[in-house]
Amino acid sequence: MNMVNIGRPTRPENGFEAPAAGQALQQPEALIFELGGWDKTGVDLPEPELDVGDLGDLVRSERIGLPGLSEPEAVRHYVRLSQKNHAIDLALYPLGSCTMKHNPRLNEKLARLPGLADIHPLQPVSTIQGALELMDALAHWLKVVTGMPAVALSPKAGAHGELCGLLAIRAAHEARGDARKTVLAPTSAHGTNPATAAQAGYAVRDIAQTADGRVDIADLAAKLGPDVAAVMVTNPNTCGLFERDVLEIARLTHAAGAYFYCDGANFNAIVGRVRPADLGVDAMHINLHKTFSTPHGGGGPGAGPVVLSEALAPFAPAPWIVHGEGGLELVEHNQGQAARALGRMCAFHGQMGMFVRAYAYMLSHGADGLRQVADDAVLNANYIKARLSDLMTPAFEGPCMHEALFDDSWLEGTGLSTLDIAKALIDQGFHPMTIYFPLVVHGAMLIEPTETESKAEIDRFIAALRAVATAAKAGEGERFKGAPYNAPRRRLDETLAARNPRLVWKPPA
Amino acid sequence: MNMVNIGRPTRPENGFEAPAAGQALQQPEALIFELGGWDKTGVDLPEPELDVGDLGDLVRSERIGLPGLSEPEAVRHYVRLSQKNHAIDLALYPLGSCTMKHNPRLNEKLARLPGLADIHPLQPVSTIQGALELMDALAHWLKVVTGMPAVALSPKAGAHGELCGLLAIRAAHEARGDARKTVLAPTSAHGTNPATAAQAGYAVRDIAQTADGRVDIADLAAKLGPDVAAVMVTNPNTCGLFERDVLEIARLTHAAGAYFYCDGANFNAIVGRVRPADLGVDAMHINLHKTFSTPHGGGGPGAGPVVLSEALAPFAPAPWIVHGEGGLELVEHNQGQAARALGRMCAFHGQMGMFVRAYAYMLSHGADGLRQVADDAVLNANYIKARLSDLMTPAFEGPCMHEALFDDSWLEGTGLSTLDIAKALIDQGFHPMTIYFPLVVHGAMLIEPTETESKAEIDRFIAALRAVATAAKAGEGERFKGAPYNAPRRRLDETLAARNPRLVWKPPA
Amino acid sequence: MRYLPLTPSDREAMLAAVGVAAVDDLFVDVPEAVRRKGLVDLPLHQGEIEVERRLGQLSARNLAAGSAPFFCGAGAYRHHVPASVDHLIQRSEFLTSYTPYQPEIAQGTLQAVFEFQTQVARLTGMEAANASMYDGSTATAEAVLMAMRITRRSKAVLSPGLHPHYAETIWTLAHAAGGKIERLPLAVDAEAKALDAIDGDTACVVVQTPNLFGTASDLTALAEAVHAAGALLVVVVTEAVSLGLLKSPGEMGADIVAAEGQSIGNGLNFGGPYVGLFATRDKYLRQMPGRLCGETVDADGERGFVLTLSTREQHIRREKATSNICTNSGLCALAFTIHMTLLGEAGLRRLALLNHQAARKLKAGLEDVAGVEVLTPRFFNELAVRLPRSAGAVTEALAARGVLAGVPVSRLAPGAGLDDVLLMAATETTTDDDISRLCGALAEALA
Amino acid sequence: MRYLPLTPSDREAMLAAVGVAAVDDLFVDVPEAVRRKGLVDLPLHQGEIEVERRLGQLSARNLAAGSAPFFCGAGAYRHHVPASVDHLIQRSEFLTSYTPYQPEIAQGTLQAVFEFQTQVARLTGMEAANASMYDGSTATAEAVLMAMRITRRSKAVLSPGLHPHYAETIWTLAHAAGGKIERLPLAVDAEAKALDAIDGDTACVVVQTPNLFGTASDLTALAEAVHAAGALLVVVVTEAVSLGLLKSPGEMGADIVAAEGQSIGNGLNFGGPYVGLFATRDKYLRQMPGRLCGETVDADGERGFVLTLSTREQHIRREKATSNICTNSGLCALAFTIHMTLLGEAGLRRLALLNHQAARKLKAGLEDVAGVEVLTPRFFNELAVRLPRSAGAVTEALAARGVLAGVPVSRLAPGAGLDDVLLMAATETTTDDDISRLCGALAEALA
Ligand SMILES: Cc1ncc(COP(=O)(O)O)c(C=O)c1O
Ligand SMILES: Cc1ncc(COP(=O)(O)O)c(C=O)c1O
Repeated sequence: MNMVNIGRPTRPENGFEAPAAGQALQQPEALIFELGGWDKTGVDLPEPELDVGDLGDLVRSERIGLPGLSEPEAVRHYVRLSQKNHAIDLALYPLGSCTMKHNPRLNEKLARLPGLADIHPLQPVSTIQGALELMDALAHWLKVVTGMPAVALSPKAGAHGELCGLLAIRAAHEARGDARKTVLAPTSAHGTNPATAAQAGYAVRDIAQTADGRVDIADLAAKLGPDVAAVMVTNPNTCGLFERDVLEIARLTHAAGAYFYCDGANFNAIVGRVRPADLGVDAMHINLHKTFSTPHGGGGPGAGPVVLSEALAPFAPAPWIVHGEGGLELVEHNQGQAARALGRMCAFHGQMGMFVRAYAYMLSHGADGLRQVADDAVLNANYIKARLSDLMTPAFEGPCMHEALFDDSWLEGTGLSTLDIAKALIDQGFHPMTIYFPLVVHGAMLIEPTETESKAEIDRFIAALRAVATAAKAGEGERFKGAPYNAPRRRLDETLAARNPRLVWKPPA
Repeated sequence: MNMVNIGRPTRPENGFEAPAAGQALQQPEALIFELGGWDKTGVDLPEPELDVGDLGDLVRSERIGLPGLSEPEAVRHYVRLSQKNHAIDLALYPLGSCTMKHNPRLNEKLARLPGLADIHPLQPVSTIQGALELMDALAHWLKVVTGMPAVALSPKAGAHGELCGLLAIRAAHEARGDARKTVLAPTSAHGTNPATAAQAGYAVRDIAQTADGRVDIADLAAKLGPDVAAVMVTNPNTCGLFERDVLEIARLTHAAGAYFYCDGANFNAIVGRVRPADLGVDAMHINLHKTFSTPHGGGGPGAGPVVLSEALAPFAPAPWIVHGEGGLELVEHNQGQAARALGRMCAFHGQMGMFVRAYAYMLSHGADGLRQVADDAVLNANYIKARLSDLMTPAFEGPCMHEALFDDSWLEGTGLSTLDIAKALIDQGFHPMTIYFPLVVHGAMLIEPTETESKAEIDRFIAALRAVATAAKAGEGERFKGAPYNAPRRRLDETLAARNPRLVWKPPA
Repeated sequence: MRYLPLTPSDREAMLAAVGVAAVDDLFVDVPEAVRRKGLVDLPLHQGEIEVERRLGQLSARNLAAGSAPFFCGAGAYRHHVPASVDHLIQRSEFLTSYTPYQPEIAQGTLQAVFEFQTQVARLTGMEAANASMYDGSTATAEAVLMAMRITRRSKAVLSPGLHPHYAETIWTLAHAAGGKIERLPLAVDAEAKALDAIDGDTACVVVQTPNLFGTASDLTALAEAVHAAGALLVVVVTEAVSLGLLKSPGEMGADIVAAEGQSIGNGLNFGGPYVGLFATRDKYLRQMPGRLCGETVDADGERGFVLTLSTREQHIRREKATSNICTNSGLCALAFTIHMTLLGEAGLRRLALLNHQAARKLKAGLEDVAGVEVLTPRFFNELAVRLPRSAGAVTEALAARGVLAGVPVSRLAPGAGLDDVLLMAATETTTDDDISRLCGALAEALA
Repeated sequence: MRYLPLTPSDREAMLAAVGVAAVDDLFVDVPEAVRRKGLVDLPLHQGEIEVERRLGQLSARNLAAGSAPFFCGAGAYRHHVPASVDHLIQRSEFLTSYTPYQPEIAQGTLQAVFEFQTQVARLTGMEAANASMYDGSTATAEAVLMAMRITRRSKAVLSPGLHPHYAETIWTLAHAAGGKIERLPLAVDAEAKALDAIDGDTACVVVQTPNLFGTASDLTALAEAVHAAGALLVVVVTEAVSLGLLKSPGEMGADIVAAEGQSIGNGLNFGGPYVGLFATRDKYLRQMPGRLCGETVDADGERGFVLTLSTREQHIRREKATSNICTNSGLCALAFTIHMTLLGEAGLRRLALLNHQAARKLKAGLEDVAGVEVLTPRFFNELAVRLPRSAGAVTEALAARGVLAGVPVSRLAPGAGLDDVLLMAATETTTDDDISRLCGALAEALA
């Protein structure tokens, strides 16, 4: 056998797979279903004393087919898997629109305090006064930083918050007998915007974009009318730009009897500097898992509280907190207008675990820190933009907000695509930027560093991207097409996966 | 630049170092002193209100030279470093004599309970009754599994326990006016044995070893005499063998007026099956960080309680626990014989953090589990021995205990050494076995799997080692000499390090 | 400020590289009128010591479930989660990674999701499962929307045992899009009533087992009747541990299963974050909401995993997507998967048995308390009991005695005329002593 | 049994491969008479739930420092440790690795140790530091042995402010090997007294600053006198945070510094595990005890780190080793390094100032309590006070009032005639409220 097995693992006698070059610490790892533990368990539980005769034939008779592992095996399995991931804790993670910032471990610790983690959502209210106070305090912070008078905490993520906001808008219109059927949103909008509008029962119409990446006011004005329920605009928008005409957008929207829904996913860029209320916003969700740093966890959970204007506040979903005589109270059933209107977004009261983390994050930053967050996030993005603009083509002129957007025109003639650049960046040790979003920019590369990156790390990232860009222009095409070479897996065949979906493990035939 | 930079990183424009092949997730990482944070801090503390005028010129005037990092940078720095380590949680870690077994996370959690972690060693005894009860309970378990009547908990590691035991022996001899000057120990003994004996003021004499890897009883008998204070024997011994004649060793030792010190580092092999008291042992340390699974932590901390026979019990060091009228009491000052004799091994009461973990481990296993530990540890070692004996040369015949020992005679003619085998094993994704220990076996390779390995992982290890051995015999010499190729570093120059010691970072000249 | 790495001199150098004099110059696109000069009206930044003190005080003002005899359930259950689960999900590589958009450097997350999907499919007796929903209630609402898409019908019938929060969530999500929701009055053991409400426009019947009152039912006959009417059966499970003991929804004929996975791997957390399980038959795959992880190969032919069938999803299909969900419950799903891997089939089965046993002991205890009537005929780990007076008042009285006795139905459905009914759950964490303290306190309170 | 992966069929297959019928056959070398057939007399295995319950009960029977006004010190200090420290040291790769014997796959540990050594050397003002000792007391004892080796003299003079546990530990380690220990009677501020005890056989003077009574001293003159006598000065520091404010031992002329590093990165833990810091001058390198990490290069010329100078150590030199230490305090040292990296010089300095300030506030508060006399002339964060009655009794009385007031000297040195002296420390975690609650309770207890 070949001891220096660059590339593909070799298969020596008895089937042992040697790790590939550079991967002495990267252990290969099978699926739990292949590890053979059909009768094992890693949990010691006492022998039950009673039988289940009382349940008769409600009892399962067949095997479920769930493998078990002893604790050492299970721990090793998931530790090995973990090492096949990139993470913020490993390096800059410049996914535009995702705000991959540092996740303070203090917040993890606090979210596990027994009095916050080990409480039931339906315990008597007298036994959860601290929890309600925390939610009330978080609501206060969110209202003050946005300038808005009300907030619904229960939505479970950004998209869920969007839905909450649009349903409140629908309820408000319905309450005055003014049923409307359309939502306007720019083409650059995040996919959740049109998807949410549809889920809320609206037709979606696109708003055109100007050459400088903003909402085309004339087009907006033209499309506004008595059937338009809401205008959904992301601000700063998904091109990483502040909507210069935001006040005019609000004015036109309101003049047409519609509401202004702002997608607040990019709030990180302006927190402490601009209050959405001052922009005329009626509803805006806040991704606590972006701006307020609750961890992304490989896909979730997040939390998407929605701040609401006076006009929409009466239509907030249950539950909400009121200050009563004997302490804080939880209103769990809608009364008045909202009762007929919105209802509830989900069981219980929202993502408490995220509230704790976000509140700790806010207290840690304070008014001064939050403003500095915006400043540094914006500065970092502009610095990256400035340092790359000679090699790559910025999609728009002028300063950006918290993310720098490039198109792929600089790749013309290289035969390479945005995807190739992304995969080559993996070989340099970085997670790629967001690619092909927003849709309005060809071959978009959206780079969001966030404020928690040091200049040194940003410089390292710039150097890596410059190296990749230089190589691309030098025509080293083959190397891009094969990338990544250095990751736990080579380029994965996504077409095959979709063509012949294998979503669960099946025993080999 | 070369995008597929197998081997050495390249240095493209602006000095960015690309990761080597297979290492897209392995970030290069400089020292904190090179990260430039001379004025940064990652800890927010309030502005002090008072000055330090009262301290006059006791106050430091010069800079200390300690760099600081913001929290995101510090977290990333140490996470990146961590990924350059092998660990039990990544794969089998067969370091003989080290008992690298699974470290349950439950024990980590329990050791952090505020009532166990956040208590001061000198709080009023009324406020630490739970802590004393835990120590008392741990002592009970240790006494029952060893059959010994007393235990000193305070020693901080195995070697410290050895010292405690030998000092108790010295005190016992001195108490009867019988000052003795020599300790006997086999050549195969762990280095701490002779080092401890010397530190306890004894001369050390070697005991010869038989051809089958045990203490040579005849040699022992010949060397025993009125000057011998103690015989130090490891059992199971460092060749991984049970000392068949242990009862005779004890008898001869006692007959000569000496004490039998047993190095209990290998207790894992016999726990629940053999009680050291039944072997005639007078003192034995127990490495809680081996047999009882407290984590090794990259070098420590450990804990080395010493069980003592009736004869030695009166000479135990302070502190100890007694059951008083109003609860448990802590005797912190030696009274009686011990006062003049041993004194105290260290400040405070020993490694409480390790006591909690070891106690939780013992409760989790129970009498039945502890015996199964020994069974499985021994079975795993014998299985490895059986599966490798056709390719490699076992140092001794017959069943082994918890570790399998090979010599390097099977490498004859290959031009390769034990070290080369070890480094090649790194390339296969495993941590090497203990090498060149015990000294009595040429080119020793000591493999201890422990009981917390699955058969599948052991088979994977066997396959890797067989692959290496096969390649060695096939004369693929060059590949060994260069190994490891796949680790975070190639083979490191230890001679250079010792010749020109650089133990602290110095700014580049 | 500990989370902000830039130093004043970094900022200066960077501003110079950008070519502006001050950060303010980067905000020129913000209309002058809305640029805030000063700080917002909130306290300044604080250190860990202060933040920890504040949160510690808030925590201390709640009664933790673990420090009292505890019998609350109703959709959120207190189980023991092995310490290694929480340790593993806190690993940087899991905790601080994003949705696996770049699969080559996200195989850790993806393989775990693939394991999760397989576990969920097997547990529910279905063919396919997605990568998670927010929670059980939103998963159920999405199941209703999916049934409406599949059948092109617009009505959902909610059976009498469905958790009121779930019913309200379904209504909220479905009515705006034109769905009609028929909600049957709450009843302890009347799942079959749903049949009466089925009509030609019925997309699905939503039925929960064990239901709100703890009643476990065999739904096989119901499923057949629902199918005969051209509708789908959506089975809801709020206590995932029950699946270790009871017949699976798939075996009973479910078309879609929506479940709350919190019981496995996740703590109470005052109601969130939890993890919605969503499973269905292969034929409905392309109507599923949420992320799906699929197996594929890489350029070297090695097996690997990717997110797939994303043409269903909002980022590709936009207003035509099957759902607007983007962020899901990834880390909670990971906790579920790790805990389930530790349990294995043998452990899960035993866990379920212990839960059932605890509830039987609870029932036996309660039957000795004068005035208490157990209503639930067949149960897994939860019971409904009728008290001689308001369940809400009794619960508060017991809380004052340090016992968390359960969830009054009035808390969930104030107008349902069930003010004297209390829902009580027991799990493997319930001790005999807990039960006798409960019963003692209850006897006192009712005396 | 959750930690044991082998299944019965695994065991069978393995026994077959080994060629024996039963595990018992592998224990044939154990004399028949001592082979135990049955189980030892201890309870059977327990699950996490039971173990957690038991340890939780034990924990609840202690009064945690964080839940009371707390003023204990005397060699162990309660500081705030940032949450990220504990998170990082629990990473599998740090927690579950061994001493870095194979450096190519232990660069994480080794680089951290190299950072630790540099931090310790700089903090103490010395040229070199080792990879850690068990704790401050054993480090001090090893320093004495080292001084004896270097000077080939056999006597150590222990100054009047040295912590009694340290003095006893020195005696224990040194006397067996023939060392003579001269221990001067405890005194608040009399370090210079040590000079009177120096003779031609004196290897070293051991002096602590701040000393047991909290007194901080400039040792420059003492160092000169000690050196003039041909002896070495061993400086002991039990409160590492003080090094952020006070002149370093190196600057004052220390030859060896032995310190307790617990204050940085490590909790109280009832006395252990802690971390001994050990630093000295380059010229004494080869007499140092313990592991040393050194810089080198790999086969490709890349910088890397290895354990070095191991010819000093037990595994190479055996009975001629400089010490018998093997396992040290690796993980505690890592915690120290991470905390120190987070603090940086700016943070450490501020932390030290806040500690000093807290002690000044404590002093001011105590001076208002009738009958209390502050004895310490110059202090960092700890004070000795004389009470009008037994300090032990007062401490117990205050504990009953929920205040942990400090450490009575009688607890450490019962026969020293200082039964009325109490040692009291304040740190950055001490609030003004803590101090007023202490002073209130003290006034009451003394009234
Ligand atoms: C601009 C924008 N809007 C909305 C969302 C949806 O938020 P969530 O994923 O929390 O549902 C995202 C998230 O990626 C986003 O970037
Ligand atoms: C046989 C033997 N004895 C003694 C020791 C010393 O124990 P410690 O490292 O805990 O001081 C060891 C540790 O490696 C050992 O293997």
